Amino acid sequence: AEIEVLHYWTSGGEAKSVAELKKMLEAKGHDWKDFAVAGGGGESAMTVLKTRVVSGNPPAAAQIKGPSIQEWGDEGVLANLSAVAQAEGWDDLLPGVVADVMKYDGKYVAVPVNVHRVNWMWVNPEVFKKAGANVPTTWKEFFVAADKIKAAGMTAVAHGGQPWQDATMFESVVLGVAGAEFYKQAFVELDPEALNSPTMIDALKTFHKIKNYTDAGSPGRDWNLATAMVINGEAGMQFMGDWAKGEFTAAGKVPGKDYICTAAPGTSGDFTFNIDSFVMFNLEDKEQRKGQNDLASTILSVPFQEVFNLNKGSIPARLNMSMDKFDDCAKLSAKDFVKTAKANTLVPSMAHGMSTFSSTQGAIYDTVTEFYNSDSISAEEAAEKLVKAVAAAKY
Amino acid sequence: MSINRVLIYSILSFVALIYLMPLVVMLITSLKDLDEIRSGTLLSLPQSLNFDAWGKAWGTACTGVSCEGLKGYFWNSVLIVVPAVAISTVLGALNGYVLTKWKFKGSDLFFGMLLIGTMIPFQVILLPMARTLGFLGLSGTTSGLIMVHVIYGLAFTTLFFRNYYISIPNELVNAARIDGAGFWLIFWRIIIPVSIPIIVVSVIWQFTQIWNDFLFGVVYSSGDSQPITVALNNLVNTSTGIKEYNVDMAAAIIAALPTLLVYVVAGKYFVKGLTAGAVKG
Amino acid sequence: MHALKIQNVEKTYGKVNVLKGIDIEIEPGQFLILVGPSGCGKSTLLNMIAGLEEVTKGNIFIGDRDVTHLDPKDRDIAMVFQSYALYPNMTVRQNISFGLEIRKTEKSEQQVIVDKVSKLLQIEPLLDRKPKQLSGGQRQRVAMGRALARDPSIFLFDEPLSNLDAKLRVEMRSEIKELHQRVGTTIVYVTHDQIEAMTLGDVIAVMKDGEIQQMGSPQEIYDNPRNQFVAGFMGSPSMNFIPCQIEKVNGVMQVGLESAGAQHQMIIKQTIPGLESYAGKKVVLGIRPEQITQQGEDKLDSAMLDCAVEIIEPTGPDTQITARINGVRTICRIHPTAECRLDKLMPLMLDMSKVVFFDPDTQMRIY
Amino acid sequence: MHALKIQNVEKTYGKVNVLKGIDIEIEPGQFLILVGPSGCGKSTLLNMIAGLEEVTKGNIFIGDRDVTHLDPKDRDIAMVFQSYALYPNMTVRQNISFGLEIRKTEKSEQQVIVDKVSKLLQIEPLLDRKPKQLSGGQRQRVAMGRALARDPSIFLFDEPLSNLDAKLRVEMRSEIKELHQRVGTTIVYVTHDQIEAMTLGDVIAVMKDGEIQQMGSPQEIYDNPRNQFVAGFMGSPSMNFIPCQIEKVNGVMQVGLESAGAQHQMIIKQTIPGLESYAGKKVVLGIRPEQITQQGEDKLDSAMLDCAVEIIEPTGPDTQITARINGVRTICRIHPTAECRLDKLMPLMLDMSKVVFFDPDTQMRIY
Amino acid sequence: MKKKSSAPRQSLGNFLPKLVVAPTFVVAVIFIYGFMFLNAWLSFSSSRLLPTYDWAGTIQYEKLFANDRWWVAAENLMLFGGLFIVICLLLGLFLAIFLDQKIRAEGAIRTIYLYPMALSFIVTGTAWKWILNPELGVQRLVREMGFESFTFDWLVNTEMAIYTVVIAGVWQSSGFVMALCLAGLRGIDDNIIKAAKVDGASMPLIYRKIIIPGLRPVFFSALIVLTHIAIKSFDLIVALTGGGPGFATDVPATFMYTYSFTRGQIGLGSAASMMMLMAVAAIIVPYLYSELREKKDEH
Ligand SMILES: Nc1ncnc2c1ncn2[C@@H]1O[C@H](COP(=O)(O)OP(=O)(O)OP(=O)(O)O)[C@@H](O)[C@H]1O
Ligand SMILES: Nc1ncnc2c1ncn2[C@@H]1O[C@H](COP(=O)(O)OP(=O)(O)OP(=O)(O)O)[C@@H](O)[C@H]1O
Ligand SMILES: [Mg+2]
Ligand SMILES: [Mg+2]
Repeated sequence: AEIEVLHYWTSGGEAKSVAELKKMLEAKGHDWKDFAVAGGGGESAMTVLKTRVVSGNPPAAAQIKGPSIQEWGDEGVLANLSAVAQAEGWDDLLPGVVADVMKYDGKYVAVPVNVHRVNWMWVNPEVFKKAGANVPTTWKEFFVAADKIKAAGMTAVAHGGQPWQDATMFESVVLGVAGAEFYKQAFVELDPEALNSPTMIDALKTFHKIKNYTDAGSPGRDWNLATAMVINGEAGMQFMGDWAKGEFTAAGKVPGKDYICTAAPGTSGDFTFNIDSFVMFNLEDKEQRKGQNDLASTILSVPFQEVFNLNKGSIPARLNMSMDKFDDCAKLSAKDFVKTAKANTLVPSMAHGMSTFSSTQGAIYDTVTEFYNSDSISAEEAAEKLVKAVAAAKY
Repeated sequence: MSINRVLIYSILSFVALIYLMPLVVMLITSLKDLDEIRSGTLLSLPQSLNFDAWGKAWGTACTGVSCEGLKGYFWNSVLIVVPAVAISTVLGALNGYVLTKWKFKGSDLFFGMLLIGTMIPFQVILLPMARTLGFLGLSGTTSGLIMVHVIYGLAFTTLFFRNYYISIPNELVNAARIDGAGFWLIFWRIIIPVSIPIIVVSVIWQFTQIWNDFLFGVVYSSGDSQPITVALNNLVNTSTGIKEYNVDMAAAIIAALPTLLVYVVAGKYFVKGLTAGAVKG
Repeated sequence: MHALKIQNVEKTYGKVNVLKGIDIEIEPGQFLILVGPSGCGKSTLLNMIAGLEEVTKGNIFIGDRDVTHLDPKDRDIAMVFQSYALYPNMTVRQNISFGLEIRKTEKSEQQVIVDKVSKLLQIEPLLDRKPKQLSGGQRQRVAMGRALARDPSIFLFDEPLSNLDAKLRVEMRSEIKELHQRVGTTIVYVTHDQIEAMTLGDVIAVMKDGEIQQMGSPQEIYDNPRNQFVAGFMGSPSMNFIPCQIEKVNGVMQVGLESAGAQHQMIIKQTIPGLESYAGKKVVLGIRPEQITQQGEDKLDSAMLDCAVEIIEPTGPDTQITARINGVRTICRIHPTAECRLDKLMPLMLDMSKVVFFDPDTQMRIY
Repeated sequence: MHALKIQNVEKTYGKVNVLKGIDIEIEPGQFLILVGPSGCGKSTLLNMIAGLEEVTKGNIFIGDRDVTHLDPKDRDIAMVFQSYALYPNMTVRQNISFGLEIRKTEKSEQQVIVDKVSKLLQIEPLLDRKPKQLSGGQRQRVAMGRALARDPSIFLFDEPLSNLDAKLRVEMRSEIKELHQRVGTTIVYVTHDQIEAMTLGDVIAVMKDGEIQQMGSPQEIYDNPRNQFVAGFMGSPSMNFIPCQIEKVNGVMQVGLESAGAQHQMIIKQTIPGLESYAGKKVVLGIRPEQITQQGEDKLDSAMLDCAVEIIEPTGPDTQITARINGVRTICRIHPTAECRLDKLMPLMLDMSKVVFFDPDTQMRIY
Repeated sequence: MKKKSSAPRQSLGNFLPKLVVAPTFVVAVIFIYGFMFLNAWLSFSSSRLLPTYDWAGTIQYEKLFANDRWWVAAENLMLFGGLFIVICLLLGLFLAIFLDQKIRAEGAIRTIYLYPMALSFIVTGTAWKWILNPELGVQRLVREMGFESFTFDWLVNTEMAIYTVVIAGVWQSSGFVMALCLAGLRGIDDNIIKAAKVDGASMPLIYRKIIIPGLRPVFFSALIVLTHIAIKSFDLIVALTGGGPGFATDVPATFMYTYSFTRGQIGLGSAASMMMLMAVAAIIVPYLYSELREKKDEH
């Protein structure tokens, strides 16, 4: 049957990985109808998806992640994958946190593709050496190192001033400054007291301080250009998820030697995850339904998980896979993933829509990025705004 | 030449240079390789002409699971633009004809109503239109997309033609009626042959609007029938991996070529057509 | 038998009553002129005959057919417009044959007709040109050709000459006249040029404010205008209107005229019974410029007046001078060789046999 | 002293020689008419006087100043355009005072001038309207007002009346004439209407193809045209040109005319020395319509001819008939009461004392 | 002046013309006004991810008015719209005037001014971002030419970023205004200029007092089109600044798009678009009314 898949992986390694998936699905006797919509981290794709659903003609599968899956579930348009899940024993294959995200009303409606770790810091050791600085493990150390790099005439932090990048950096700061427990209170439970606590104000201040260590060209810059600054030795470090690794690899850099991947200051015991997943929509056609099941099981199959994640820089979503082919960063990530899951310091990424609905996420974005870009808003005011914005986004 | 004329020429040329800058930047970049782009400045010329990026953008760049560049999408766009422009222009001409030569009670009101329609933000109509298309069974089809373009182009084409036809004397129509011609015959034999300038204006306008459209294209088309702007967007937007700016720029220029060509070739008629009627507002 | 009969036709636009009950009847082959000031409804009436405007009330007959509600194409008429309205994208030939083509005349016959018409109008060398490449007069001819080709039962002309310059206008006027004499079709012709009206028409209908003021032969209208409006409208320069006083002295009607400071009592030899009752009252005396001339052979019923010449305008064949009689400017037409000087007194002769009188209140002619 | 002197002025556009050595000189207060067919260079010459076109060769003097290369604003002229060229965004008042404002005339004085001018032209009630809200005649008046306000040393008029309808044209013509008589400024006036030329001008320059054909007073040009072009161009209807043969019989010059199948030899009593050499040759006889009239009092030098009447056009004051003499159509002006019938013979009288002759090859007048 | 003859009347029972415009009429009623109505309804509903047609009162409007970002967006539209329209008109006018001086390469120059119209910001966005970026574009270029202290960092400056949007917008649309003005200039009666010359006016004065006032209808046409572009500008902002830095360059169009489609707050987005529509109506309807009325008076 014809399986239409809406996704926003359109170019470079991602596109090749999706092509891999297509091949595997076609091997099972289905036609892959590609429906790619890139841009804005999936914003365009979501717009398209909505219109397709409204028009009564949803795609078979679409790339949706995090709590949004619950929102779509509320609309009653998702297909139930329990049958495959049971047959293949997904509950055993997937870590509990991941499985929870994939379920609506206790039933599987989505299938995970990968796990990204967001709280990475990418370091150019050459720059640190030149500046005589050490790779920081706490925020205190961070500012010492950053000052040195700045003094040496280089940019300490390569940053792209787009709201999602601001938020990515911000969540790493919060995690590093206040720890996983506070992070969950603030960004998962959206506890107003946490959001407007001295701890949060402290985090906000730290966050805003980083701005002094970025260059003038940062606003609006794409993240990969920021990564390039680290690669070229123009900048010392960057806070970005593990997809940045692809840039280093493409530039022929070797981890541990040309660059270092390390957790953001103060977060080495924590793990902010960002999981890409596919959701299946309710379809009438039996053949298509079978196709959806086949797609789901293909996505979770070992070969695909391996190929895809090797390409994308992330780690497989399923447990107990051999990590032999992966690089050191990925191995570290995989190890931490299991470790933090046990320690209960595995937290969903707020910046990547894993912890809240998109409206709340947007509200937090607005406040964070406004605060970051403005010099006239105090951290206290920002914290208050945060509470207000989150409250307003709820209804 | 007097000082005044030198001044005028210099101002005109200076502004022209500024206007050209984005295009020049794109062109130069598309001819460099990635290293040169990283190391040089915006306007530094490429060391050697390198058309690889163009080839890749046209034939092998990935825009999803298929890596066949823009070429397929180019034709998709043509298939959308040609009928949409044709239909909206013909309907606009007919409306203009009726609104000026066969006025009826309320025709002015109708025109005003239509004009206000040009101001509706397209984001507003995305969802209801999607539902309508689904209801009509046109969801995700090229015909559906063409329909959307026709509907939201009509107000402008009608405006163009109406303002132009107002300047055609009614007596011409009366003469033809006395000669025995009816509504359609007058339209085809008398009105259309004198409408060339405004047809050019309407076609240029609609062509660029529809060819450049992204929002409708991305929302109402699907899979293989997506227009070139969507493909271009897919090509240049990587969430992970290297951004090949030279390929991006080449792709952008390729996507823009038809509209550029239309302006270069028909620009003269554009101004003429505007002079002939569209200005009278 | 009538060729065209307009029966109590009215037209209203919204609330404005543009035509107020028009009645006209003309015979086959007649040349009817509709004349009147701008906005009096001439074009509206013509358009209604053509079927281009709906009739609000009344009926229109062409021949025996009631065409009141027919489409223009079913009325068997042809029309020539003020702006010619040539089809700009067609050649002259196509312009002429368009109406035939639509009526599905055979190609060969079209050819014959176009040849005939273009020969008649001497536009054969122009057949393959576009209207843009023609001069005003040529366009006018093509517009007529287009009408002629159709051989309709009535021709309608809406100010066909008003876009031409003076010289060409005179020429084309003769051509139309001649054409009518040759082809003999019924014609309804709108103009607001009185010379055209006079020279072309068999019958003239003078209109004002949507009403017909007078209908009759050109000479009748010129010589015997029914009211002051008609009298003033027809003729160029216009009839002079001189307010004056009527007296009955010894059973003889007299009119008082003042000129160059001198008072004159002129005897009215014409018998105008209606004038009796105006004795001692004010009336308006109407006299045409050509009826006031230089001194010459004494006519039976003429009166002499010394006038001060205020303006002299030689036009070539004649000279127009302006004098003041009873305080109003009066234009007189004298022979170009007659001696006259600005601001000098000049003896002028009024042809009292042609003089007409109007009631100053109703502006109606006094018979 | 001259008011305007044009000395051997030429104008070429690219390679086309539009004006070929024009020489004109007029005195202060004179009314010069430039007349000629379309495209003969009238507007070009006027624009050169105004400084709106550059002079290719020659000089132009206004008063004593050589203005050949001056800007329009420094020439002390005012101009009225065919299209009136009123400033559409300004009120009538602003239109009139614009030129004053630019010349930094004081506000109070501007006010005075505008009042004076608008009173003169009777446009006081219109002062606050925009040009769009005016009728043709009113626009024309405003255009004149704009020129008058400036009180220049020369007025230039480029076909100011050609956009008006016949009736209005006659009225405005008198007004301009009168205005000139009142204000007395020098005027150069372009037209291609011969009646305007005749009635308005003190001096007429008839132009053709960029050359002046004849210059003189209206009557001079009308009565003594120097060549066939001038003769044909001035006068409406045009002079009749009849090709004929000159014979010298017994020392008396005779001209042969054929009418209604009969051959006549008319004796030429005028003394035209040049004509002698044409004996036995073809010439063109020129006679104006008003010089062929119905039978009447016998004049000294008149000849009788029986003619077949082909067209009859009553114009009101006169009737024009067309007859055929020597095979060409000849227009005659007869009295409206004279008896004439279509296709009947009618005796007509030619005023041989006014007849002129032209050489058929050079088209020059034979004196 | 001659009156135009009236439009031809249809004879009884001739419905053809109405039939011909009927499809457009139906389309306008359904796809413009129908959808506007639906949108109005949504703005009073509690719609989030997908539309739900319930009744929630004015809560969406209350939320909208309490939203800082909305006011930034509205203010930006005023600022951007105002500047964009004024600059486009002025620049377009001046370019047209200069081009109208019998310029030799007029065709080529005109095409250069006009070509940005042909390109969407999807195509030129990246190039623009580079040009305006202080590290890559103009600033660096000028600095490399030796002006070390030259600063042009509007793109990254919260206060100034909206002006870069104006620059790019003007770049795209001023050519169109130029074309309109040029057409208007060509349509002005030569004799009026001559008359003014004879009246003693200098060329600059003639432009100021006669020609430019005479272009009024052109300005109105341009104003309609520019307003339309300003209000709908979406690509421009997304491509250039993405609404940033922060949301400093957000405008109502991007605002409503973000809330309706990215953030799953369709109700709020609809309320925003209603506000936009009302603003448009406030500008356009009086204009249309006066335009159509004036036409009638003229005939
Ligand atoms: N469509 C219309 N709506 C309202 N009034 C109209 C319309 N058409 C004409 N009129 C009015 O009807 C009257 C007669 O107009 P019409 O065109 O018949 O005049 P006319 O005698 O032909 O004048 P002209 O000599 O200027 O052509 C005028 O007052 C005109 O304003
Ligand atoms: N700018 C120009 N370039 C070339 N030829 C021109 C130009 N302006 C006028 N001419 C030519 O010069 C000749 C004289 O033109 P002009 O306008 O002076 O004629 P005119 O006597 O005023 O005619 P009309 O009575 O039609 O106004 C015409 O043949 C015209 O084609
Ligand atoms: Mg009329
Ligand atoms: Mg001229």
